[in-house]
Amino acid sequence: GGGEEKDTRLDNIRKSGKLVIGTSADYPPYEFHYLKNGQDVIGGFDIAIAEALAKDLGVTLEIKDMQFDGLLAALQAGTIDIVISGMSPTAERRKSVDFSTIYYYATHGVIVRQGDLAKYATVAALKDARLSAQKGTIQVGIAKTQIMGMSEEDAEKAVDVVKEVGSIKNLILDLKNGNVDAIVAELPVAQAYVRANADLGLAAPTFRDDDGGSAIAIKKGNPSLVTAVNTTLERLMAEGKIEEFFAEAQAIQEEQGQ
Amino acid sequence: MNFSFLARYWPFYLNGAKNTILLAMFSVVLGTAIGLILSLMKLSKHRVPRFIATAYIEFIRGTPLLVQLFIIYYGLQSIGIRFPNVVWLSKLLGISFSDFMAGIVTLGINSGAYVGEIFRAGIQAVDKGQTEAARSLGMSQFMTMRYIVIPQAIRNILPALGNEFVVVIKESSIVSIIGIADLMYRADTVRGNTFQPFEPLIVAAVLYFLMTFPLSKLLAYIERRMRAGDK
Amino acid sequence: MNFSFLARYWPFYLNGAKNTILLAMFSVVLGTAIGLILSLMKLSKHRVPRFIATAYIEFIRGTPLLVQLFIIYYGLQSIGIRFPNVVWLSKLLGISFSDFMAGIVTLGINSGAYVGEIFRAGIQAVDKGQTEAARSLGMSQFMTMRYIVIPQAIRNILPALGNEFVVVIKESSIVSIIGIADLMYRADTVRGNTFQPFEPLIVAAVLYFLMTFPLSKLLAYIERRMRAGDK
Amino acid sequence: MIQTMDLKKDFGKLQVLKGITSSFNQGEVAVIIGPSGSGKSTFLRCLNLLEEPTGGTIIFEGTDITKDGHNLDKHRQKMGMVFQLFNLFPHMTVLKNITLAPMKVRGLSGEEAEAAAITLLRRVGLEEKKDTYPGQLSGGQKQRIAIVRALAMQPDVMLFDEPTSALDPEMVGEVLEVMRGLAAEGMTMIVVTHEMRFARDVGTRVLFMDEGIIAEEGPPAQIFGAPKNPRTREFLQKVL
Amino acid sequence: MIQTMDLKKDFGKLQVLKGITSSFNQGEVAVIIGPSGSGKSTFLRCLNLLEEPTGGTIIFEGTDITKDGHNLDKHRQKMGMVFQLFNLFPHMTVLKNITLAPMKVRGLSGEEAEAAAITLLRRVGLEEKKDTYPGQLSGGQKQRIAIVRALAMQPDVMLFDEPTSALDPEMVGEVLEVMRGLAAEGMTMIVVTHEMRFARDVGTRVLFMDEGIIAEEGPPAQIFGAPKNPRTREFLQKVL
Ligand SMILES: Nc1ncnc2c1ncn2[C@@H]1O[C@H](COP(=O)(O)OP(=O)(O)OP(=O)(O)O)[C@@H](O)[C@H]1O
Ligand SMILES: Nc1ncnc2c1ncn2[C@@H]1O[C@H](COP(=O)(O)OP(=O)(O)OP(=O)(O)O)[C@@H](O)[C@H]1O
Ligand SMILES: [Mg+2]
Ligand SMILES: [Mg+2]
Repeated sequence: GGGEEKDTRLDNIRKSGKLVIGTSADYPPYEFHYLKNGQDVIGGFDIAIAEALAKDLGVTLEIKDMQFDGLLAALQAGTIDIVISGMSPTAERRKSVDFSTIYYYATHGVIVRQGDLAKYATVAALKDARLSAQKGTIQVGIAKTQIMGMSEEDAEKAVDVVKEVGSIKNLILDLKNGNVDAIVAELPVAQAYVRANADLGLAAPTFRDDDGGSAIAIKKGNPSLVTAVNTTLERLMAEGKIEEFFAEAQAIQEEQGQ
Repeated sequence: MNFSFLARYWPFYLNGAKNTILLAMFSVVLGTAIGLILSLMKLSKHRVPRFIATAYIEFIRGTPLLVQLFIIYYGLQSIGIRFPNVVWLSKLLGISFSDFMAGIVTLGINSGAYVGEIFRAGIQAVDKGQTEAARSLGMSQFMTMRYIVIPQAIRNILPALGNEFVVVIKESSIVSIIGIADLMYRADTVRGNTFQPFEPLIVAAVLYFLMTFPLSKLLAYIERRMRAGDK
Repeated sequence: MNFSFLARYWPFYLNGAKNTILLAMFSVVLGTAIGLILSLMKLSKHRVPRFIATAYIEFIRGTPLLVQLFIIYYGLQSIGIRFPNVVWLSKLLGISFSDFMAGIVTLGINSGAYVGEIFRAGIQAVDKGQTEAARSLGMSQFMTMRYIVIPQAIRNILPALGNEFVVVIKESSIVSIIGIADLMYRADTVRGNTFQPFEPLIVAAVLYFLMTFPLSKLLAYIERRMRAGDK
Repeated sequence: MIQTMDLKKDFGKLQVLKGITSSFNQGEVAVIIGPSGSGKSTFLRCLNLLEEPTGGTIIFEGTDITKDGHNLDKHRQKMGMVFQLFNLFPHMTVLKNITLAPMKVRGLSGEEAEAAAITLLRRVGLEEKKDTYPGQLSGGQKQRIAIVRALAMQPDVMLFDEPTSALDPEMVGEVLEVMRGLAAEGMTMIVVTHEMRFARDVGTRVLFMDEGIIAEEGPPAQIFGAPKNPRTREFLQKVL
Repeated sequence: MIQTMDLKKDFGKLQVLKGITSSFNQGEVAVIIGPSGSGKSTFLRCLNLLEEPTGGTIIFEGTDITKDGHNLDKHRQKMGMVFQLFNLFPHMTVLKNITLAPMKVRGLSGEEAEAAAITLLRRVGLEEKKDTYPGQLSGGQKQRIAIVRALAMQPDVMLFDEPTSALDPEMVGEVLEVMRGLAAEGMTMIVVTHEMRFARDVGTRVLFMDEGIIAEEGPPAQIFGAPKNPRTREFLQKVL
C-alpha cells in the first residue's frame, strides 16, 4: 500500500520477474516513442540504462509511459518500481522519494522562434520573454532563478510566472502560436525539436544546474533496491556506457526525423 | 491521509475554483450565443444553413472534448485567431487573459453544439397547438415566435441551460492539460509541490462537488416549481 | 497540412482505435453491472441502500472524470488493488493488461453512475397502469417486475445504454493521460514522432467521429423503429 | 361566404380529403359529423389554411385564398378557430390571452382591447377570471375563454373542432350553452362535434363525412330522422 | 359480497374518501356516478387495495382484507379490474395478455389457459386477433380484450373504472355491449361511468358520489327520475 515500505520492493521485483519503470516518453533523447519495424516502441538512453538494470537484476523490463508530473504519484502509489525519466534529484523531491547516484549532468537550452533568435541572444533579453517549461520539471526552476533572477525562496512561492504544461509537444505548439516566447528544456531535447521544426531555433544562452543532473527515483524505504540500482549505474559509468547509450539514442532520433 | 498541506495551499484552491467558475460562466455565455445561432440555422427552411449547423453539432458531439481542445486551442491560434493579453485583466484573474480567452473559446465552441440542441428541442417542445392558435388569430409567423413560442421555449430551455453550466464546470477541468490555471491545474500543482499524489485530488473533488451539487439541486428545485406552476 | 505520416503510422491509429473500442465496451459492461445494482438500491424500500446509491451517483456526477481518473487510478493502486498482468492478453491487446483493466475500472465506475440513472428512469418510465393491471390480476410484486415491468423497461433502457457506449468511447480518450494506449494516446505518440503537433489530432478526430457517428445514427434509427412498433 | 371546390389534401401517400365541394352561407350553423379519421379536422384546418390543401380552391368572402401571395393573416383574422385542447397561451393571463391579437394584429389600443375583452368575458360569465392564468381554470372555463379569444378578433365565421370532447361531462353543458348563444345571435359557425343533441337542436345543416368525402348532407331532421346513405345510418346507430 | 365500513383515504392533506359505508351483493350491477374529482376512482381502487385505505375496513367474501398479513394477491384474483386506459401489456400478443396470469397465478397449463382464452375471445368477437399485439387494435377492441383478460381469472366481481371514456364515440357501443352481456349472465359488477344510459338500463343500483362521500343511492329509476339530493339533481341536469 501507500506510505513507507519495509525494503520489500527488490524482492517483489525478483519474485514477479519484471521491473516496472515509469517514464514520460516525450523527452528525446532520454526517452521517446519511435517506430521499429513498424512497431511503436519506447527508446532512449534512459531506457537503455533501464534495460541494463533489468538485465543485472535478472528480470524483464516493463515500461509505463505517463505525464511527467504524474510519475512520482505513480511511484508513491506503487504502480511502478522506479522512475527513470531524466529526473533531477532536487531537495524538494528528496523529501518524498530516494534517488540513486546521478548518472548524467544535463545542460539546458532555450527554444525560441527562428525569427526571435537575434532578439533573445542574451539571458537579460530572455528575462522579458514569456517563458515556459514542462510542468513539474527542473527547467521551471531554472527559468525562475537563472533567467528571471529570483532567489530560491521566491521561486518556490512564485506562481504563474512560467507557463507550465504537462507535455512538451503542446508547449512547442504554444511557442509556434505565440502563446509563449521561449521554452526551457534540456539541451539534447531542445536540439531534437529544433532539428525537426525549421521555424524554431536554439537561443544562445545555455544553463547548468548544479544540483541538477539525472537520477533514478525509488520509493522510500527500499535501501537494497537503491544499492542494486547504484551498482548498475556505477558499472555503466565506469565502462563509459552512458555516453554510448546517449549517442545511440541521438542516432535513432535523427534517423526517425528523416 | 494527511491534509496539512491545506494550511499553506488553500489560496491555490480558492484561486483555481474562482477561475473554474469564471471559465464555465463565460464559456456558457459564448456557448449560448453559438447555440442560439445553430438552433435558428437548424430550424431554418433552407438546406444550407441546416446542413452546416447539423454538421457542426454532429462533429462536436461525435468527438472527444480532449481532441477538440487540442484542435481548437492550437488550431484556432495557428490560423491566426489570437486573443490580446489585457494586462489588468490578467492580474485580476491571476492567469494570462489570452489563455483564459482561449479556454473560453474552446469550451464555448464545444458547449455551443450542446446548447444548440437544447434550444432547438426547447422550441420544438412548445406544443404545435400554440402556434396554430396564434396563427389562426391572424398573427404573423414572426409575432407568433416572438410573443408565443419563444417565451414558452425559454421555460423549457432555462433548466437545461443551467445544467449545461454544471456540465461545463466539470468538463472545464480538461483545460488544465494545456496549462490553464483552473481548479484541476492548481490541484495538480499542489500534488507536484507537496509530492502527495493523492490527497490534493480529494480536495479538488470535494470542491468540484461543492460547486456542482448545490447548483444542480437548485436547478431541479426551480424546475419542479416551474412545472408545478403550470398546473 | 501534411498527412503523409499516415502512410507510415496508420497501424498506430488502427491499434489505438481497437483499444478504444475494447476499453469502451468492457467499461460499459462493468458500468452496466454497477448501474443495475445502483438502480435496484435506489428503487429499494429501505433508506440505507437508497442513500448509498444516491451518494455514489451524485458524487460521480458532480465531479470531473479527470479528477475521478486520478483518484481511482492512483487511489485504487495505493490501497493495494492491482490487476494481474495476463501476458497473453497483453500481447493480444498490444498494451499491458493490468493497465487496461485499470482503465476499464475507472471508466466503469464512472459510467455506472450514469447507467444507474438510465436503469432507474427506464423502470420508472413504465406506465404505472401496467403494474396496476398486473397486480389486479393477482400477480405478485416479483412476477409483475419479471414479466411486465422489466421487459418493457429494457426497451426504454437499450437505446440509452447504446448512447452511453458512444459517450464512453469519447470519454475514454482521457485515459491516454495516464498512459493507456488508446486512440488518443497513439495520436499523441504520432505527434511526438513526426514532430507534427497538429495533423495527427485531425486524424484522431475523424476516427472518433467515424466510430461514434454511425453508431448513434444506428441507435436513433433502432429507437424510432421500436417506437413506431408500439403504435 | 365560404366555398370549397374539389378540395383535396394528402399526407404523403395517405389521401385524407378526396375532393370536397361545399359552401357555407352567412348565418348558417353547419355541423360536421363522421367517424374518427374521416378527415373532419383536416377539412376544418384546411379552411383557414392551417393545413395547405394539396388541390382545389377555397373562396372566402369572394377571394380565392388558396392562391399564393394572398395575405393569409388577413383572412385568418376573419375566421375564428376553437380547438379541442383549447390551446390557451399558458404564460399569459386570461385578459392578455384575449387582448394580444386585437392589439398586435388589429392595432387596437390597450384600453379598447381590454374593454372589448371584458364585455365578452361577462357574456360567458368569466369576468372575474381575467387576471388568472389558464393553468388555474377548469376545462370548461378554458374552452369558454378560447371562444372569447377568437371572438375578440370579430371574425365573420367561427370554426369549432370538437370543442367539448376533451371536457369532463359536467362541463360540456356550459360550453355548448355559449355556442348556442352565438348561434342565436346569428354567428356563422362550422362545428365538428360528436354532440348529436347539439347538432340536432342548433345545427341548420348537418354534413356527414366519411373517408375523405362528404357522404351525405341535409337538415338535421332529415339526417337524424331519415339518413339516406347506409354509412350514415350505421354511424348514427353506433353513436346514438 | 363486499362491505366497506367507514372507508377513508387521504393523499397527504387531501381527504379524498371521507368515510364510505356501503355493501355490494352477489349479482348486483352497481353504477357509481359523480363529478370529476369526487373520489370514484379512488374508491374503486381501494376496493382491491391498489390504494391502501387510510382508515376503515373492507370485508370481501367474509375476510377483512384491510388487515395486514392477508394474502392480497389471492383476493385480487377474485376481483377483475378494467381501467379507463385499458393497460394491456404492449409487449405481449393478445393471447399472451390473457393467458399470462391464469398460467402464472392460477397455475393452469398452457393448453387449458389458451382454450379458456379462445372461448372468451370468441364471446367478444375477437378470436381472430389472438396473435396480434395491442398496438394494432382500436380502442374499443383493446377494452374488450382488457375485459377478457380480467374474466380469464374467473373473478367473483368485476370493477370497471370509466371503461368507455377514452374511446371514440362510435366504439363506445361495442364495449357497453360486452358489459351488458356480462350483467345478463349474472356477473357482480361495480361500474364507474358517465354513460347515463347504461346506468339506467343495466344498473341495479346507482350510487352518486360527491366530495368523498356517497351522497345518494337508489334504484336507477329513482335516482334519474326523482333525485332527492340537490347536488345529485344539479349534476344530472348538467350531464343529461
Ligand atoms: N399531420 C398529419 N400527418 C399525417 N397524417 C395526418 C396528419 N393529420 C391527420 N392525419 C391523418 O389524416 C386522417 C384524418 O385525420 P383527421 O384528424 O382529419 O380525422 P378526424 O375526422 O378529425 O378524426 P377524429 O374524430 O379522430 O378527430 C387520419 O388518418 C390521420 O391519421
Ligand atoms: N395518487 C394521488 N395522489 C394525490 N392525489 C390524488 C391521487 N389520486 C387521486 N388524487 C386526488 O384525489 C381526488 C379524487 O380523485 P379520483 O381520481 O378518485 O376522482 P374521480 O371521481 O375518479 O374523478 P374523474 O371523474 O376525473 O376520474 C382528486 O382531487 C385527485 O386529484
Ligand atoms: Mg379531429
Ligand atoms: Mg376517475
